[in-house]
Amino acid sequence: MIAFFSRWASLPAFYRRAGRWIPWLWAVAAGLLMAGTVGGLVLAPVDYQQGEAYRILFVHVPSAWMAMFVYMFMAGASASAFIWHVKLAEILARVSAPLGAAFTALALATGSLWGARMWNTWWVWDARLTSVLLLFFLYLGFMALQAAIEDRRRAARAGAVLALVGVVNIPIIHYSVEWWNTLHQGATVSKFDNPSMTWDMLWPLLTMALGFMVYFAAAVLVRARSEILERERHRRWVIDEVTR
Amino acid sequence: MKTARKNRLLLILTLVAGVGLAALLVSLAFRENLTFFFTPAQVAAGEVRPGQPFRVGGLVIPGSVERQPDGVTVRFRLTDTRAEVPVQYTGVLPDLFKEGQGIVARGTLDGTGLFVADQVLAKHDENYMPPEVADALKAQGAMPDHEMMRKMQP
Amino acid sequence: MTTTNEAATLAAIDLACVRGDRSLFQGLSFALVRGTLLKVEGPNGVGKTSLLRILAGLARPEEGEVRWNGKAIGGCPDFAADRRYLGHHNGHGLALTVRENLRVAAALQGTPCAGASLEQAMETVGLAHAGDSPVARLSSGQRRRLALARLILGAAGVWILDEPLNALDRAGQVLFGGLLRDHLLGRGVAVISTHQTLTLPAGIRQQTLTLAVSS
Amino acid sequence: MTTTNEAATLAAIDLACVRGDRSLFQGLSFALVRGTLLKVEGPNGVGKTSLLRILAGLARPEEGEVRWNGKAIGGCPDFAADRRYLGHHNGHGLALTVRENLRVAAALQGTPCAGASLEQAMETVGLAHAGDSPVARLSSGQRRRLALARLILGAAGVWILDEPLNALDRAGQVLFGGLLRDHLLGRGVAVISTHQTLTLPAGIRQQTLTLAVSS
Amino acid sequence: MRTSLATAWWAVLRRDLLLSARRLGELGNPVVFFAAVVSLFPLALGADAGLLRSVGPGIVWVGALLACLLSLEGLFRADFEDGSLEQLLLSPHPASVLVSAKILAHWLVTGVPLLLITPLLGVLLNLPPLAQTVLFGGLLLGTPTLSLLGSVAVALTLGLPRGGLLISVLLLPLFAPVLVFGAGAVGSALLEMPVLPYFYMLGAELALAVTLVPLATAAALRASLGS
Amino acid sequence: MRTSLATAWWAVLRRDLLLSARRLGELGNPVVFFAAVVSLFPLALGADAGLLRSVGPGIVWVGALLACLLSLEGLFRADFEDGSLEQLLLSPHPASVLVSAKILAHWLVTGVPLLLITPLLGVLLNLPPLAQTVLFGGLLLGTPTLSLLGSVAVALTLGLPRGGLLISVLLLPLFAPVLVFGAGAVGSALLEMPVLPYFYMLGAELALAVTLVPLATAAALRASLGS
Ligand code: HEM
Ligand SMILES: Nc1ncnc2c1ncn2[C@@H]1O[C@H](COP(=O)(O)OP(=O)(O)OP(=O)(O)O)[C@@H](O)[C@H]1O
Ligand SMILES: Nc1ncnc2c1ncn2[C@@H]1O[C@H](COP(=O)(O)OP(=O)(O)OP(=O)(O)O)[C@@H](O)[C@H]1O
Ligand SMILES: [Mg+2]
Ligand SMILES: [Mg+2]
Repeated sequence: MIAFFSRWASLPAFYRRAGRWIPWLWAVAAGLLMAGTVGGLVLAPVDYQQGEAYRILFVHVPSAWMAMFVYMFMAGASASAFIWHVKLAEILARVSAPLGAAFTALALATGSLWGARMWNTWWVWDARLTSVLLLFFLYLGFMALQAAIEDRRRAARAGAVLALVGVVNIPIIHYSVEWWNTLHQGATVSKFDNPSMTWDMLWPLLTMALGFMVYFAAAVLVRARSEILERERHRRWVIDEVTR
Repeated sequence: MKTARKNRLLLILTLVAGVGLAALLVSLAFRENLTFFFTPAQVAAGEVRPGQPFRVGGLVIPGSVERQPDGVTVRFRLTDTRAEVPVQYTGVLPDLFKEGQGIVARGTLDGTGLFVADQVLAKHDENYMPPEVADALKAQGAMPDHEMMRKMQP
Repeated sequence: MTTTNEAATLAAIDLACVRGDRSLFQGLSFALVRGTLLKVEGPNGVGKTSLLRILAGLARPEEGEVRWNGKAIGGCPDFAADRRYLGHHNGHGLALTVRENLRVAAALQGTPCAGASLEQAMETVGLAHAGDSPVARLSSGQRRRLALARLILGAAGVWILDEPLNALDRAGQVLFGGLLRDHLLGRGVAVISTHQTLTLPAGIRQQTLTLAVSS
Repeated sequence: MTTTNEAATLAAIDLACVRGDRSLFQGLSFALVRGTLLKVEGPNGVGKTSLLRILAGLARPEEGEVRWNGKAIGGCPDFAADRRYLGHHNGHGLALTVRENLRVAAALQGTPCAGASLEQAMETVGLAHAGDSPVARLSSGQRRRLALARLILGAAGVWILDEPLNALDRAGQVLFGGLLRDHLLGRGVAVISTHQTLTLPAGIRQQTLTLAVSS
Repeated sequence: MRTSLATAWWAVLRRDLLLSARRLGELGNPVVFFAAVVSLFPLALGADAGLLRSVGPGIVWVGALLACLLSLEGLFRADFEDGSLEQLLLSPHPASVLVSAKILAHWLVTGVPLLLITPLLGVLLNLPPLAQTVLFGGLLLGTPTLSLLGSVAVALTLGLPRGGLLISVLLLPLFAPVLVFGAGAVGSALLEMPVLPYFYMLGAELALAVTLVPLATAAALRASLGS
Repeated sequence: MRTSLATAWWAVLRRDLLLSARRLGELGNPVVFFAAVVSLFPLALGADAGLLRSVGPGIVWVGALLACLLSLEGLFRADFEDGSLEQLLLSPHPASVLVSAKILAHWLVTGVPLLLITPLLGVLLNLPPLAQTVLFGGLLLGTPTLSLLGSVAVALTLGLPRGGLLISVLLLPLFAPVLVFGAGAVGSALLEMPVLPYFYMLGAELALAVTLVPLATAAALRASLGS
């Protein structure tokens, strides 16, 4: 089991395997995103309350989910890098941070755009919105720390500590709408037993979300590959790989 | 070796104690009102004094909306189905503002029990469906409650 | 080779070290039995300091491990209590006096230390008169002597010293030679890097590890 | 004594130094003519570093003055251009590369420096391969070598060096001996404190100043 | 035969307090900075008494937070540079426990003096007695949390050039909740509304920080020194 | 034959800019800190839009001032610790001129980025266009003064443990006039009153600082290193 894992996580093997997967992932992501866009913008009916404006949901909700998911992914990778010294995990944590920050920025931007129409304000300091802003700052802090530390191993360990300390924020983001009386609405889709959304709207949303996820996977692999090349640039196998 | 094991046990105990205490305190905090948010019932029960800024949330009672002669001031009443609060607001209302809509208003009570708002935000419910479905559900009386209403019920 | 490790106090097994993008050494192994001095030699920048920090447990090797009495040193408090490390920095609080620094060092090292043994150590390194001076007022050589005093507080089995002779005057170098001899005769082991000559009496077991620049 | 000062490149006149509440030395005078090495010796804490900082113009003596070609050194830019000082710290920007550091040093010292002479200096101290490494990645000995390179950028008349051999390996010590010999043969003067032995060819004028602990 | 962990803990605490005492002049610094920041705002905002009263508690809290932030820089730096920190990590005792002694010392030397002058500032800002008590109580619960969280950030950025600013960037999201609940409590008190829930939240943060932070800080220190 | 002063000045400027460029990630720090301080206040003050608008310019100025203050710490510290500063003072060129290159580099690296994001914050705070221009102009004149004054304080406190706080204590009174006129100008613009007199004062301060500060800083550095 451990032997299998360490073989899987060996950088040269991972580099080659990822190289084979990436084109497929891009294709799947493009397909899903396209289907989701058509489904959301054209096929889905208007909403009884919000009219057409609700369609921003098809971007907002997936990016908000990804903002949280990527953080959990990063923290998980950090933890395994910290405990088992898996180099691949260090690399994955490092390269996923900017993607997470981008998703968070997208969620913030689409959210406040939507809020300007629906709530009559761009921004309120309610618990959901504030905690997402803090998540954004956490990403920025992680990235600043990575940029400031030259030694990669030290950067990885330091980043792991920071990422794990920040994990407390994630449940707060998720449950804030229940714990406090926020302006932000409560769960619609994530009440999995009984989503309060008609299927015509739900399927494009889920397709988009899946598309975002596959996009993330592809982007992480691309970035991880170049990070691996840079880290191992003096290793024999990299030189072979590049000159081949 | 023995000290190592003892240390680990101590560590785990401290962790459990710390996290447990934190959870306890948080749950105590949630029993009380942290966000200056009051329901019309609480306002009616006199939980806020005139002059204290706070937020009140509820549904706009159908038929209660009246424009004042100056053209920019509106008055309406908010309810959580148990009590009502009269609200006055001067300014631009949100697009979604209509009778039966959930809103959150911020402001203060004047001496007569009128809530003078300086901000009115719309708070729609978490249901997404086409208008036809909504009409059908309403006709059957099966429309899910507005989430704010559900949360406000004791 | 692995069969002898059990008997050794300190053993390095297949250590590899990478700094930045250079690999400094690989597959480095040795085993030291009680009473042995290991001199680490090699030109500037070859990796002596890096090796010593790994042996002390301050840095992690890229590969391989360090064993003490057969156990890996990572997270082993008994090893920590038995090891003294002296690096490029002396590790004194500058605003604290010589005596205060020694007292803290004793508590941290885990050596129960009566006042008398502190005074004894200060005496030995020639700082008896300076017990109440803040370290900030000492010269570089005097600070190094204070670091030596910490070394001899409470008996430790393993000394790991990075250029201990730096800044010491002639008398100080002789003094250090004496301390090292006593340590080794008392069946301790020591790993020392230095560019100066260490003169020790005959009969003491010495090994030399010469690091060479890897291509 | 004062009559010879005019001919001397570097002269100390009646220097006194007090640190904290201790007087380290008083009435210290000497005069160095071109081509002379002054070795400053004495036990740890006697005041060697303090003296060298005074000679370099970094600290002010309690009494007396330092003269260069007959002029007091205070605020004299010609002396500043003719003097090199190497203290306990090397004075490199850690995030800059070896080459960048040398270039800045040349500009600051006032030595017009073509690229060729920089490369030449790096070559001499054995850092030619490391020209583009940030100093943060060098070992302690390599950093000391870079400091030596600064010394030989552009000819200077006066070298003031505090324990220059610290951290240098054997080859580095030999290298330094050669540089010093060239400097002295080129009619420079040098004031050096060190606890190690400096071996120089015969025929070079050497003086030794042994500081002793004052009561 | 080894000395107990308690002895080592005390030795570290005593050492850090001694070091601060040796620089008695600096003990005053956080306090002076705090007072100065609080009095900068009237300068920047002009002298509108009503405005000042309503922003007063917020300013006091931001001032305390910044004073703490600035003083944090020194928490491990000197020890890092002179090699003392290396020796601390080499000790056979668990680093997290020893580190907690250093953090406690930091709080005693910076947090407590802030607490002591808060009543004075409260009077200057014209806060009613109840609000003053609440301000004090909030700071009492909040400043240790600031010292604790701060220590993680400082440990992470040890030895990096311009670590100072990086610390701030890392800390602002961590400090924000303390600020929200601390300033919220005073605001609530000014309106004569309940303050207990805020204190519960501050207490919860403190409890979490006390148990988790020393571990994180020790890990961060190891990472910073290991390279 | 000696190199000219101009060569040495350029070399110092280039060196400091290079050092900052090597840590590109850190270039953003003052900006992030600035933005974060500005957004801390809404947290502390609660969400009252009217209140925020009226304290906005003051907060921006205090934020800029604090960002500058924090970044100052690094101005000479690394150079002091690695001995580079010793070498600078040993140069045959006048130290005050060389020091001015270092201060200019500091402003280019911290002051200018602050200026660049100010328009964004102005929009967030809902300032009218005129007030935004005034805010920008004020910071353009004020931030170099902050860097200059800061350098004196940093030079004086060099090598003192916990210098960071001491710097703040020394600087807050020096910075106060800049703050008063800078924030005053925006306040005046908000009320559509003349702002020119404020700019004259800011300009006067800058002129004074540019001529006197390098001399004072060089003297302070000599004093700090001489002991
Ligand atoms: C800047 C403003 C906003 C931010 C930062 C924000 C943030 C978030 C986040 C983090 C989530 C994921 C929650 C979770 O899964 O636990 C989310 C979900 C959601 N948001 Fe927003 N949001 C904003 C504005 C809005 C607005 C204005 C609307 C609609 C009027 C909206 C509608 C939704 C919906 C429908 C969901 C999905 C709920 C679910 O089923 O989980 N958001 N938002
Ligand atoms: N900052 C200081 N404040 C007060 N006294 C000091 C200070 N620095 C050094 N001293 C005193 O000055 C004396 C001489 O110090 P100096 O560094 O000049 O000695 P040194 O001869 O260079 O010694 P070493 O061989 O150890 O380098 C010391 O004994 C010390 O007591
Ligand atoms: N922080 C660092 N980052 C990257 N590489 C480094 C770092 N520190 C040292 N190195 C590299 O590691 C090599 C070995 O350094 P180390 O300090 O172990 O050498 P050393 O044998 O102790 O040399 P010296 O005799 O000069 O003290 C150096 O050549 C240097 O290139
Ligand atoms: Mg070394
Ligand atoms: Mg000396």
